[in-house]
Amino acid sequence: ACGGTDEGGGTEENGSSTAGEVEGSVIGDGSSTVAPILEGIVEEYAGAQPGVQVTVGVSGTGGGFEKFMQGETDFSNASRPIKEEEIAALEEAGIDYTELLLAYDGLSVVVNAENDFVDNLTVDELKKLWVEDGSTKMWSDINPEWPEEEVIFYAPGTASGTYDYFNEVILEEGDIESTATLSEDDNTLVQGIQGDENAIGFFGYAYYIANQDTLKLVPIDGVEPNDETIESGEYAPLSRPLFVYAKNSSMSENEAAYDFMQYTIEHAGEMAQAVGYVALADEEYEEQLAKLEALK
Amino acid sequence: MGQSVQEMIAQSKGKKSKKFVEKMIPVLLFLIATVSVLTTIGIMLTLIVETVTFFTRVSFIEFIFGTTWLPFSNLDAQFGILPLIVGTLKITLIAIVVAVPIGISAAIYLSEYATDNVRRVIKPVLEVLAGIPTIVYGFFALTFVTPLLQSIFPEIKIFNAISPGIVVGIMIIPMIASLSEDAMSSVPKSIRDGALAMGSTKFEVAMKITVPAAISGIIASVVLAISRAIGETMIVSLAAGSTPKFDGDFTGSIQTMTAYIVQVSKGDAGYGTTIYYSIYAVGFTLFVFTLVMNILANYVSKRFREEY
Amino acid sequence: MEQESSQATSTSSVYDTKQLNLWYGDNHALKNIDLDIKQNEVTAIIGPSGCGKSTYLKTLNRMVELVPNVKTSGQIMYRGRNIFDKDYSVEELRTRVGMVFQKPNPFPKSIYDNIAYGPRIHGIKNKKILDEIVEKSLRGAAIWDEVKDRLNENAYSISGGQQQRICIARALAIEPDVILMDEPTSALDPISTLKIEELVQELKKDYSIIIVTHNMQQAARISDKTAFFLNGEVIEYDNTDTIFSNPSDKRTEDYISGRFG
Amino acid sequence: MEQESSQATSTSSVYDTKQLNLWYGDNHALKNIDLDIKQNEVTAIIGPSGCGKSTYLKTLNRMVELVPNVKTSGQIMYRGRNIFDKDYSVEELRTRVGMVFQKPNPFPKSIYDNIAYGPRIHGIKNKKILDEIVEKSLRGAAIWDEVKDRLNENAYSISGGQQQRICIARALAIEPDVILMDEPTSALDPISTLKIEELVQELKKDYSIIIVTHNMQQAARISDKTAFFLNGEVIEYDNTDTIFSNPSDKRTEDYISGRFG
Amino acid sequence: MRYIEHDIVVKRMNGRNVVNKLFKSIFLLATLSALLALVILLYQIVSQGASHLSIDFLTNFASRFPAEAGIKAALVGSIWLMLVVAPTSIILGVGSAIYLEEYAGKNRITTFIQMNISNLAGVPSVVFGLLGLTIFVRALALGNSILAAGFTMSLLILPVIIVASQEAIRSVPGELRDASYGMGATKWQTIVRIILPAAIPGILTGSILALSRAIGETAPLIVVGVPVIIQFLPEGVMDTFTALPMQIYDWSSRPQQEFQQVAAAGIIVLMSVLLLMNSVAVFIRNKFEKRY
Ligand SMILES: Nc1ncnc2c1ncn2[C@@H]1O[C@H](COP(=O)(O)OP(=O)(O)OP(=O)(O)O)[C@@H](O)[C@H]1O
Ligand SMILES: Nc1ncnc2c1ncn2[C@@H]1O[C@H](COP(=O)(O)OP(=O)(O)OP(=O)(O)O)[C@@H](O)[C@H]1O
Ligand SMILES: [Mg+2]
Ligand SMILES: [Mg+2]
Ligand SMILES: O=P([O-])([O-])[O-]
Repeated sequence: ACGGTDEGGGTEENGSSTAGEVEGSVIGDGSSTVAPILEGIVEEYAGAQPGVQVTVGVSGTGGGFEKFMQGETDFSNASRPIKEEEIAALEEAGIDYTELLLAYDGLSVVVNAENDFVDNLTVDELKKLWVEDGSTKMWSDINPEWPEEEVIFYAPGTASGTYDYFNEVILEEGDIESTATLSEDDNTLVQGIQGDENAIGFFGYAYYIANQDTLKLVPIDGVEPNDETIESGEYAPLSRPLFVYAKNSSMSENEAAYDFMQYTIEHAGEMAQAVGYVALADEEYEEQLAKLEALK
Repeated sequence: MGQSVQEMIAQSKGKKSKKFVEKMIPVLLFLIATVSVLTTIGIMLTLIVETVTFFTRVSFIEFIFGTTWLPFSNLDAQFGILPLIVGTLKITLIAIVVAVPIGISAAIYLSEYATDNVRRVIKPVLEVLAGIPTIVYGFFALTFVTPLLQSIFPEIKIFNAISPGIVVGIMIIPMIASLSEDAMSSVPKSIRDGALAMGSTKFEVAMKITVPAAISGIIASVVLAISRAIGETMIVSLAAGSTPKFDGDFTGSIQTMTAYIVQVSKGDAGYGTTIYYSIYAVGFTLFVFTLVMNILANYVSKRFREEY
Repeated sequence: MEQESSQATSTSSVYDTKQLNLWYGDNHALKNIDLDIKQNEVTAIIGPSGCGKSTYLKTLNRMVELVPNVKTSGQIMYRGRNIFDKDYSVEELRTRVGMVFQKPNPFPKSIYDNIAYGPRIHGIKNKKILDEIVEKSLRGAAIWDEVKDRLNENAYSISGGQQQRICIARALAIEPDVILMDEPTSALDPISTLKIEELVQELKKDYSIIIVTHNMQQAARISDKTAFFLNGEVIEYDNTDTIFSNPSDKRTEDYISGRFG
Repeated sequence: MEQESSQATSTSSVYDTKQLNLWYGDNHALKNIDLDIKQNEVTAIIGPSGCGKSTYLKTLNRMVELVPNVKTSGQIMYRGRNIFDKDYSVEELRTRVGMVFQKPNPFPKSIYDNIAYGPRIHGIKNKKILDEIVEKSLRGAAIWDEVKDRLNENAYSISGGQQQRICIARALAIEPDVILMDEPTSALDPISTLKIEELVQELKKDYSIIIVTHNMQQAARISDKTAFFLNGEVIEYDNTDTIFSNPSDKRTEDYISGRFG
Repeated sequence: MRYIEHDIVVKRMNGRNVVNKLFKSIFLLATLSALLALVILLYQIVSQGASHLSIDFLTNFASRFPAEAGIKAALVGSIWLMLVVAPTSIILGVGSAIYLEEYAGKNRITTFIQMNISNLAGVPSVVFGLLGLTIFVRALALGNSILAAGFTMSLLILPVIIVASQEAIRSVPGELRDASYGMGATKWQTIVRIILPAAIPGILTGSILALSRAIGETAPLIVVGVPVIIQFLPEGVMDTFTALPMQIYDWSSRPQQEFQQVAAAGIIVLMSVLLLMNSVAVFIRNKFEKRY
């Protein structure tokens, strides 16, 4: 099942298999956005190293960090960079960690397929649309040529990393539009937008890819999210990095954890593409591997 | 048999260990019985400790009387629980409107009209409804009931209070039907016969004799069903949305207390943040709600118990 | 009504049972019963346990049909009409025929509501008329003085013997023609039993009474006619005096003298 | 054991009740009972419902103590020892005193296991001995032939009369000294009743039997002595013949002649 | 003077019988509507998930390819979970019930325990999740193990089992107890040899229904933090695991439409397990219904 980047990572794979059969267990938790990548990796890894038992929970980015601080996990997936408070708490708990970049996701802004007027939005327009200001928002408020219809908003739940990222880069100091329908389950957002002509919403690139026939993608500042624009960072500011945070002590003490982490970096690009995210450049993965190797 | 049985009994050993067992067993069983009490204490402690921390950051008054629940706000996080309570009550109200008439009607049908064989088939089948995992109901609400409602009433949003309310109602029908049926069938047959022998129709027996005599059981079953609806989690998490609102709108997204706890549990709340503590405060509120409902159920079944 | 009562006076018979058979599933509980029951008399039905006394009584007001899998054949003519006729409404039959059960079974309501129950379901709503009916029925059941000050109390708050008289009053409230009683005193103490027995004597002026009892002394004391049942058959049916002093069947004699049962 | 039986032969009395009083809460159910019960006799206890017959019987093996809030005073000497003594073990008393109840109450187990229950709980495990006990007890209860081929069937698969004899056999299995019977035939048909009555006559050779019955004919037929209870008191206690032909108390006479009850 | 006119009674009889028939139909309709909901629900699930159901689905681990995704880890995990929950909850539940029915006097402590149990039965499962997270996962450091989740679920269904067992014990006829005591049996002998065997059908039915609740509960597992991405089977109670409802929940939130069918297939498996358990309960109930 491993295709694509196999050649690129071929030597590395040999490198990891010098360790031969490894045994042990590895526990991770965290972002639901990152989870599909990890699922694929865990699936393949189970074939490569049957002696290692890997469990990955999906408690969300914050939930994952919470367990990470408690020392319950060897690594933590995140769909946003770690926060100040979390860094502080980890320090207090005496847990050293290393941030590893896995892939990129492009938050995709979409509208109903019937919508024939929105062909582009600027970051400012996005902000105007989404930040709560007490008014009832009409499409015509953004562009007088657009119909005078109320905009219907759909957004990921406030507790998700996805929301958090959008919050950080678009809303900044503001609050999200209060009439927005929020859901932890991105599929329901998809359904909502499909069913409502005046809807707008955003979610992970993967959800757009899976439903591209029934949704209309909105370019931001003229840039559409796709593999190139996301990877290159041209699709800004909604390209976001996906991380895994590895616990240093686990990497040095737990052979299985190190081996799995190495395998993860080696295969992250391939899996990311398979599930609808964007791989990093090969050099970037080399960089991550180097960071990891330093921990051994 | 050379010996008489009484002699054998007299010789048989183990009298002493018998006595010891008889003494120890009740102690052991008592300890086991305290597990349920310990559970309650555990729940209270768990909730109270974290809730107290919560109240060092958020004022009690704001929590109880605040009409805005905005925990994730960047500007001004607000923790007024009323919107979550209102959301919970909306779901409960709809569930009751669906479940009480159907549940009690089914109970009357089963206890007064159905033959033994019909009852023996229908009751367990109804109980299957009660055993279906709530997550299954959640998808049913979201992927079947909501679209169905939308095709009739287009103003209904994808997340709303009506669809999950109806489905929670469906889920608690068997609870009401089964418990009410138990209460009605425990009205002695002799009393029913007495009424029939005066020329009553079955309907008159049901309405004038059985239902009044079983009313305490019926009300108790409704109260229990209400507390089940209040505590229902997955259906509302999936189908009711996650917008805490303090208004009377049933057609749009809402959030209940339970859904909030799940949202945070699988979400982004860092340990030690106010949001983290807030789920315990909400959990505690929920606990108080169910406590009140139970005391109510207890009171009702005592107060309205008919003697016979 | 006229036609019926005229017929009743001419034959003075209320119930004429002809070749009645009854099966509970495969259990042949009543066999070829022939029994002609007269008006304004007390008819006692005696016999050992399981002989079909209660079954026969419950057939007279078709309560037996509430048991699943019951089959009957034969006729029971009530006032000249076969109660098994397709168009004979059971509810109507039961308003003519009151029933008192073995265990007192008042409704879990106030004493007043117990008595008013029958009139109410039959459409009487006028409070004054109901009051009158309640008083009249309670007087008829010789319990008015004992309960007149507590008509609003729950019927279960009084003693078993009183409860049984409430049940009789309840039956009287719909002014029946016949009253069926199934061991009405077997759950009561001796003094309450005496009271009920006196009451039965009193009631027979206005009503025809059929009473099942396992207490032979009771049958002897209060009834005019006695039917002796055994294994679902009527062994002997005659004037009570004759049955008890000079039975014509050996089995009757054995039963009465306590040789079995 | 020796001391007891020697005493027993000297007085030939098994139970000597002295000034026994018993209260259920505030309800004074037994009042100053004095009753001396003899060995190898059948003693019948009769009286109207609620007079305390069952209560007295259950006091003899202290089963009455299972009811909450029971208080007793006075003495019951069993084989010369007061059963209310602090160090008298109830379990021991009850292995000496068997009991048969009003409704047949076999355990929901096989016939064999029903009979073997008593020996087993008292520590007899040897399969061969158990087999012997089971056969002997079933023979003793005159039911061996009817059930010997179905010992492994559930005890509820046989008729009520047979069930009652199983219960008697179950009591016999621990070879008691006394057997208490509380209306053992009241739930049975006439033929089963006769069988049990015969059995009682048979058993009295080896056991002392105390039997409560509401059927006066039965008391007359099978007992040697009869005690008449009324409202918790012993009104009269004498030879059965005397009680039934020539009672000394008016109330006994009234009861026996069926004037109440 | 007569108050009741029999002619009028006869006239009104028709109307009363019509009302009776009408309401009988209404009550029947209500009953059927509840059953209809069940039928629609089952149809929905089966029509979505049946196509994905196969032996492979039962023997494969979860996969990122919908076609290869299987439910093995979750199914085995749920069975493990039940292996912890069943003995724990039944021992605690039946023990408590015996204490309350047979030993406890009628005093304040008993009333308190009883009140507490009925109250506990109404506490939402999420709250039990919070308890499990705080006590078992964290304080007792059991982590995301089968044991931690199993104990949480055991406490969740404990009240149901206690109440069902109490009822079963209470419905053992007093005569059986009397017969046993009458033979000189001690209390514990009577309980073990007579009362429990006679109460077993009731206890089992109650327990099975309670266990089927435990197997379908999702919320406490989410709160406790049961993981979903697992490619191995647990080998002991201290291992981590995943369970059927968690796996279903995870699949249903995937972007690819095909995973919705996988989720529906998972639901079919879960429902089959449930129906199996319920039928066993019904079978036991009907088989032993009238034994004495
Ligand atoms: N509901 C029923 N279903 C099946 N059989 C029944 C039913 N009721 C009574 N029987 C059977 O019909 C026969 C007659 O019963 P019935 O109750 O009429 O006797 P009875 O003379 O009233 O006895 P008792 O004096 O004990 O009240 C018995 O064999 C009994 O087992
Ligand atoms: N468990 C109990 N708790 C309280 N009172 C009781 C209990 N059992 C009996 N009594 C009361 O004690 C008195 C004697 O009852 P007992 O059962 O001994 O009468 P009995 O002579 O056996 O009557 P029956 O012939 O009806 O069996 C009655 O007043 C009864 O109400
Ligand atoms: Mg009868
Ligand atoms: Mg008695
Ligand atoms: O699960 P998240 O990636 O939205 O934190």
